[in-house]
Amino acid sequence: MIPELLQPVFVISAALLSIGLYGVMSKRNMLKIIISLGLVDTGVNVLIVAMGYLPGGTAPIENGNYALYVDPVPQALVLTAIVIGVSVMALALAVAMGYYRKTGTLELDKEGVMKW
Amino acid sequence: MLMETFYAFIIGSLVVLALNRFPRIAAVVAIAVSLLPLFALIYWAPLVGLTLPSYLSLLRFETEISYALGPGTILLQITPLGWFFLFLLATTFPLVLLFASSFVRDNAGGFYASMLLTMLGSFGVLLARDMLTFFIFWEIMSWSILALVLRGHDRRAIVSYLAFGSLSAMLLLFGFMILYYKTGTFLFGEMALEATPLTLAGISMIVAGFAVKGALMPLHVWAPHVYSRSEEPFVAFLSGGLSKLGYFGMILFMYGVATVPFFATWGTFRGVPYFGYALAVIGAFTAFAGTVLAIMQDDLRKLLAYSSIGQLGYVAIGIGIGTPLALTGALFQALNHTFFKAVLFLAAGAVYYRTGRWKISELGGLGYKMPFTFLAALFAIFALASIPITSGFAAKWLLYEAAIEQGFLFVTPIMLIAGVGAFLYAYKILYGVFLGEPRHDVREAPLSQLVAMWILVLPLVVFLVFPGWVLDITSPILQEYGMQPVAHTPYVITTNLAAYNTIAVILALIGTLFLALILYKWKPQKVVPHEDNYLAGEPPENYEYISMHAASNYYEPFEDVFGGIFRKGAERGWEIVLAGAEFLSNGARRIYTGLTEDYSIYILLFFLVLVGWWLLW
Amino acid sequence: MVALPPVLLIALPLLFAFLAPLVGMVSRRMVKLYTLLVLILNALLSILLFINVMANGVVYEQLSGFYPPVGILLSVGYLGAILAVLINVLSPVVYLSYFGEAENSVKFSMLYMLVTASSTGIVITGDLFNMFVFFEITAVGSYGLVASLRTKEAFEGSFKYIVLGSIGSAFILMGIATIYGYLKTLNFYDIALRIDTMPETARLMSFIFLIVGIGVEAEIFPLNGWVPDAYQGASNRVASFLSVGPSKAGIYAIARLIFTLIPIMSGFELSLLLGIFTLVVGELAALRQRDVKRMLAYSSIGQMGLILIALSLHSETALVAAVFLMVGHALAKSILFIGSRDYSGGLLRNPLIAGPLFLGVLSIVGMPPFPGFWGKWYLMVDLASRGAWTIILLIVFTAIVEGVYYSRYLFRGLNGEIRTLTKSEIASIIILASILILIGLFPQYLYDPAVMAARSLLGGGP
Amino acid sequence: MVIEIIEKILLLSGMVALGFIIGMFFNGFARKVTARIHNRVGPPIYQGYLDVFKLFAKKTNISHGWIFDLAALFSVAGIALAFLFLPVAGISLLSTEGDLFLILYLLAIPALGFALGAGASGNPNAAVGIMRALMLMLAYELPLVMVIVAMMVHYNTTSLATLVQMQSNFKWALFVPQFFIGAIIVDMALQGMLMEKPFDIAIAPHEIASGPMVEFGGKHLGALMLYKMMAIVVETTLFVDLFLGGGVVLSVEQYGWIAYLVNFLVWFALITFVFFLALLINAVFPRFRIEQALKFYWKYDALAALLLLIWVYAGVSI
Repeated sequence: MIPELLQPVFVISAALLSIGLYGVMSKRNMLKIIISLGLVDTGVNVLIVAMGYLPGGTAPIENGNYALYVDPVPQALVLTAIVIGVSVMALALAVAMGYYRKTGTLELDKEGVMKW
Repeated sequence: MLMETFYAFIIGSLVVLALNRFPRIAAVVAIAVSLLPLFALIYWAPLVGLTLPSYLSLLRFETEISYALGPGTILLQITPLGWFFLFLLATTFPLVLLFASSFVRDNAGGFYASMLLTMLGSFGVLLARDMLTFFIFWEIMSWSILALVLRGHDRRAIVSYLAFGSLSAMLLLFGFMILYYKTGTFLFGEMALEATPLTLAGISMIVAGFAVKGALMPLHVWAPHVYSRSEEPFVAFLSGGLSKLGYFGMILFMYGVATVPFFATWGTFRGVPYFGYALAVIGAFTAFAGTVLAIMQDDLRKLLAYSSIGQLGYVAIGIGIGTPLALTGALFQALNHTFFKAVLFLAAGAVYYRTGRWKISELGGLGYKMPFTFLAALFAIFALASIPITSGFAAKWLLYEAAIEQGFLFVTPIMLIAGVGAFLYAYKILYGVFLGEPRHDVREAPLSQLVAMWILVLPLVVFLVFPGWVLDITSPILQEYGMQPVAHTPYVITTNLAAYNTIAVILALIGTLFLALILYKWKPQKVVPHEDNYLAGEPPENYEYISMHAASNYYEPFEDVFGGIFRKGAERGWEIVLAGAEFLSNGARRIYTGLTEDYSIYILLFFLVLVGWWLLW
Repeated sequence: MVALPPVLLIALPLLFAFLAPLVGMVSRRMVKLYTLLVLILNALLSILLFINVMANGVVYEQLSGFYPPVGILLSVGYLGAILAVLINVLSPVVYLSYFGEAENSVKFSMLYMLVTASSTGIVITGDLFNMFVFFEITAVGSYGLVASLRTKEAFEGSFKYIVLGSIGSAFILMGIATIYGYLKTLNFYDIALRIDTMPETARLMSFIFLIVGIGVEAEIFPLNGWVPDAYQGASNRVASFLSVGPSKAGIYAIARLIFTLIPIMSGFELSLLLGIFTLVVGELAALRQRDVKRMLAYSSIGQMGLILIALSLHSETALVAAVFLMVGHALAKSILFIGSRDYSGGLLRNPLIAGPLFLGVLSIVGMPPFPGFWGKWYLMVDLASRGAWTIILLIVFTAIVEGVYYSRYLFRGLNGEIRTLTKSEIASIIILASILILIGLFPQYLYDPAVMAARSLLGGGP
Repeated sequence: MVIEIIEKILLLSGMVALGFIIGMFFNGFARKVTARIHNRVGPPIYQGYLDVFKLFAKKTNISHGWIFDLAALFSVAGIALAFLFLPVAGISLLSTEGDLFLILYLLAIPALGFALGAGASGNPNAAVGIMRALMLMLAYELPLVMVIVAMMVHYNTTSLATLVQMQSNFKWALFVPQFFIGAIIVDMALQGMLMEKPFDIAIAPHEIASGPMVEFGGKHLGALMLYKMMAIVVETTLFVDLFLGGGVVLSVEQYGWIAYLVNFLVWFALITFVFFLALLINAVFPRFRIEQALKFYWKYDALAALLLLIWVYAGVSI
């Protein structure tokens, strides 16, 4: 069902995901975390685009020759996902800015009140 | 009119809430509504074999009703047992409200509304025909008590009440669910319990749940805090009326739903099932420990609270023994306790109303200042101490007889010695508050308070002469559970072992009193002030009342001997349980470290565990 | 009666949300009134929709001219209708509490309408990817709402929420990708019809992806790290709204996942297990908590666990219980959260505040006749009829723990210096408490829809 | 019918008068015996009568109000009431109308009445004395009720009249081995009931000026003395009824009025003997402090009573 051709893509996707998750799990700097989240998003998006890919397929434009075309839905999905990802990232950066203004640092405070 | 009564209570509570700024009007509304159960009581009187003149039953009440409340159905039906306890609650309730009309000052609307809801809940509990109805009304009653407890603003009272309230509710719920699982029905009448360990566990949980409300040790911890930090009219109703509902539930579930043969499956001890015997032992321990603790209190309300705990222990003994004699004794004791403890709490309230003090060591000499309060309290104290010229003795006597009849060698002495201990704290109240040196220049309590107290004394007087009348209304209950009623006439109670004739005692006492009076009136006398004798009429300079009124640390030698053993024993135990829960809680809190890295590790780990669990393994 | 299209429920507030800055240009003070009116309009629409659904069954609506499964489908089921009413009716009431504030933030009102619309979207959609989009809008809106207080705590809480929310959405996307990769469809019905044709491994993988992703939003135990921090950092009305809208939408998504989308037995078992863990951890963590908002957040976690247990029992009684628990929790928690501003002292000395807060506590701890009671009762009845004593024991234990910490909560509200809430906040909690009382006195109006919802869910419907 | 009632009233009044007369005799008897043990001459044996008559003949009587007066009334009336409910020499006037529990509680009426008046006097010494008396009561009641309960279960009755009847023909409880021990235990309790040494801290004359009675004088004191004297009769009779068959040696059916006379004399001899024993102990012992008394009764006496209970428990099956 899934073409073998795509296997490298999966590897790339998995690698991006792992790097992103590793970043989230190991960093305490807000910007680094945001960048890691971006990597996670990208990894997932790559995966989805790959889902719809057909070797040799064309764009599904109605020109009478669409026997073999790439599934458009994942692309639509990814477009949406990218938009959402961008907005989340923008918001995250805004929050980070706000945090920085209040505390003068971008490090999440380990000794802060927000625990337990 | 039955459903309308419930509506009246709900609407009435909303109305009194709205009348918050007009406490007098609110009191009138509340009292008017509170009379409805009394009418119901009168209308249902034929159920227990009482024939009352028909002009007394102004309103007609259905004996059975079902009302669809969405998901469930409210099933109500009056039973002799329900009638008996309704008698206790419905008669006390208007009177405590009457007392409250002059006692409760701030935010009175809230007080009356909560009180009405309490009575609404109790009314439903007493009429409930199935477990759902029972539980709904039980919990309504519980949380409206909580609303009244909140008015006391006391941390220990609130925390212990809600904690033990939840414990009680959950024990009940768990037990109900077990019974439902085993029988497939919620209706009391249709439950045929098999004797399996699971059902026994269910019944035990239910009984334990009721024991919380009945303040049996070691589940009593909430009671002293709540009793000593709430308003007196409410406490009088709580101790006098509401605490009986726990015992109502016990009787209902131990003898109505389960039966003696059911418990006897697991063996008997001297003709009493082990389960009942254990309850009797707990009751005896409660009676004793409650009494000892009451002796050591200086706060009047705490003393009365522990006294309540102790006196209710006797009810548990009676229910545990479970013979006709014992059950009759338990019901009788419940009845007596309702009236004398209500009077005592109200008297304490009246004393506080006039003096503003609760500590026994700060009061004194009020007997001459507030004679009517004193006399009401004196009579109640006589009943509390079970002096044979009061109805209090008949109840205790029935319980003693029942215990001896079963040959209880170890429980009976504890009951008896707890009875003796009651003299000690009874005298402490009398002396510390009403006798001794007059220390407060106060007037007699307001009329509404006196009327409330004296009407509550009335049943004690009536049943002092005619204890048989109480036995008349308890007999239908016993018959319902297939037991033989205790043989009696209006003033003679006869058991297998002995008889007790109230008329003989009373006439003989009148006779001897007459003799003593003749002897006494032989010579005239003159009344002199207190100081005249032992201070030779010349009080020294810097005359300090506190040094003369020997009421502080009154039983100090006693506390030296017992204080270490009894004080706070149960509370410590529960604090350890709480500490254990808080230890667990700390563990759970540590999960939320506040670090995104940890949180995301949790997510990934969870994901990996799921994948590993399902796909690889 | 005119059957209005359900899409209005989503479209109207979205449209009006983006018109809000225009109103703001005229008068910033008008924005609040404007928002409230929009929300009330939406509430009326949702009630109309609810009546329609109850009378005529599931309402479908296809969007954007394509036929399903390609086109996006809205399908308002019974449970969806109940939750839509819940969210849309409570949202203006909670918003009312914002009126007393001096600030007139257009952004806040916009985000608020946005979250209302998108939470509603989650519960009425019939398309997986559409659900994902709404999830993301809800999440983005919530991040903004949490941060709206602009304190250090608010930013911190919001940031944690963003991090975990993003990871969660990545997991949802992966789940969607997996399903789409095999079935080439995103429509709920289509997926449900053909889910058996998926290979076992892929099916399980997609289930895991989705439950991890949705679980973040639905506050399920190991995934809910953001919950206490975000609730603690957020302002009282935001916390209140979060417990009405997004969390209920999240739990609805879980219900759809385990009932309709991938109804496998081990899914129910897993969610039962998760529910138990969530319940126990949440309630225990609340016991020693001193910060009131955080304590309420932990309590919310516990309640979510209870709802999850009820959902995963797969029986009509338990599902009815779940509906009651959801409604009860939304109402009671929103009251308590609004009352949690400056909770430290004296708040309960004002009868008008004490009454609603007290009722809220009663409903949470499951006292009759409030909805929380019916929820717990039916849950217990269902568990008892299976003889699941261990779970009952745990529920009983946590209920007692609840009693302890709520009693401390009540006490803390009584003593200390006198504080009070603004008039609008008081109005808001009084309205919420009245709804609570009304449901308590007339539970049949919730019970009948709940039964229909339960039957529909059990039959594989929405 | 009327004649019967009058007869009954006369009998009862006679019984009360008899109790008072014997009580007053005991007062003198006690002082005489103690004096002889102390190697003194002592007052005449009729000193009790003289004291009471003198007190009642006083012209000036001081009272502190109506609560204060209640004390004298209730203590005299209460103790007489208790006496009426005891079988005396096998004669059961009212004792079939009640039982042992009733008697135990009836004994509390005079005590509480007395305490009421003493408390009303406002004198701290009285308050302290009452406190000690009540605690002493709590102390000795425990072993006492344990033994009584054991007897009730053993004989399967709670009625004292029945108990006396079951002991007729010299089947005294004293001769049953376990109740021989019981008798010793109760005798110790009796020492406390009578407030003789070593348990007389409540009325300690030198420390608290006779404690509860400190404020009383004239007819009030006379009434209280009557109460104390009668109490001796009541308490020793209780002991005799419990363990010594109530002094019944001849059956009334068989011997008629001679039986009454003989029984009565035997009863009198027995209570005198029991009281004499108490006096012997009284004369040679110093006094316990109140917490010592409490510890004595609850540790040693009650422990012995517990063993007795276990013994009876092993022997009785129902």
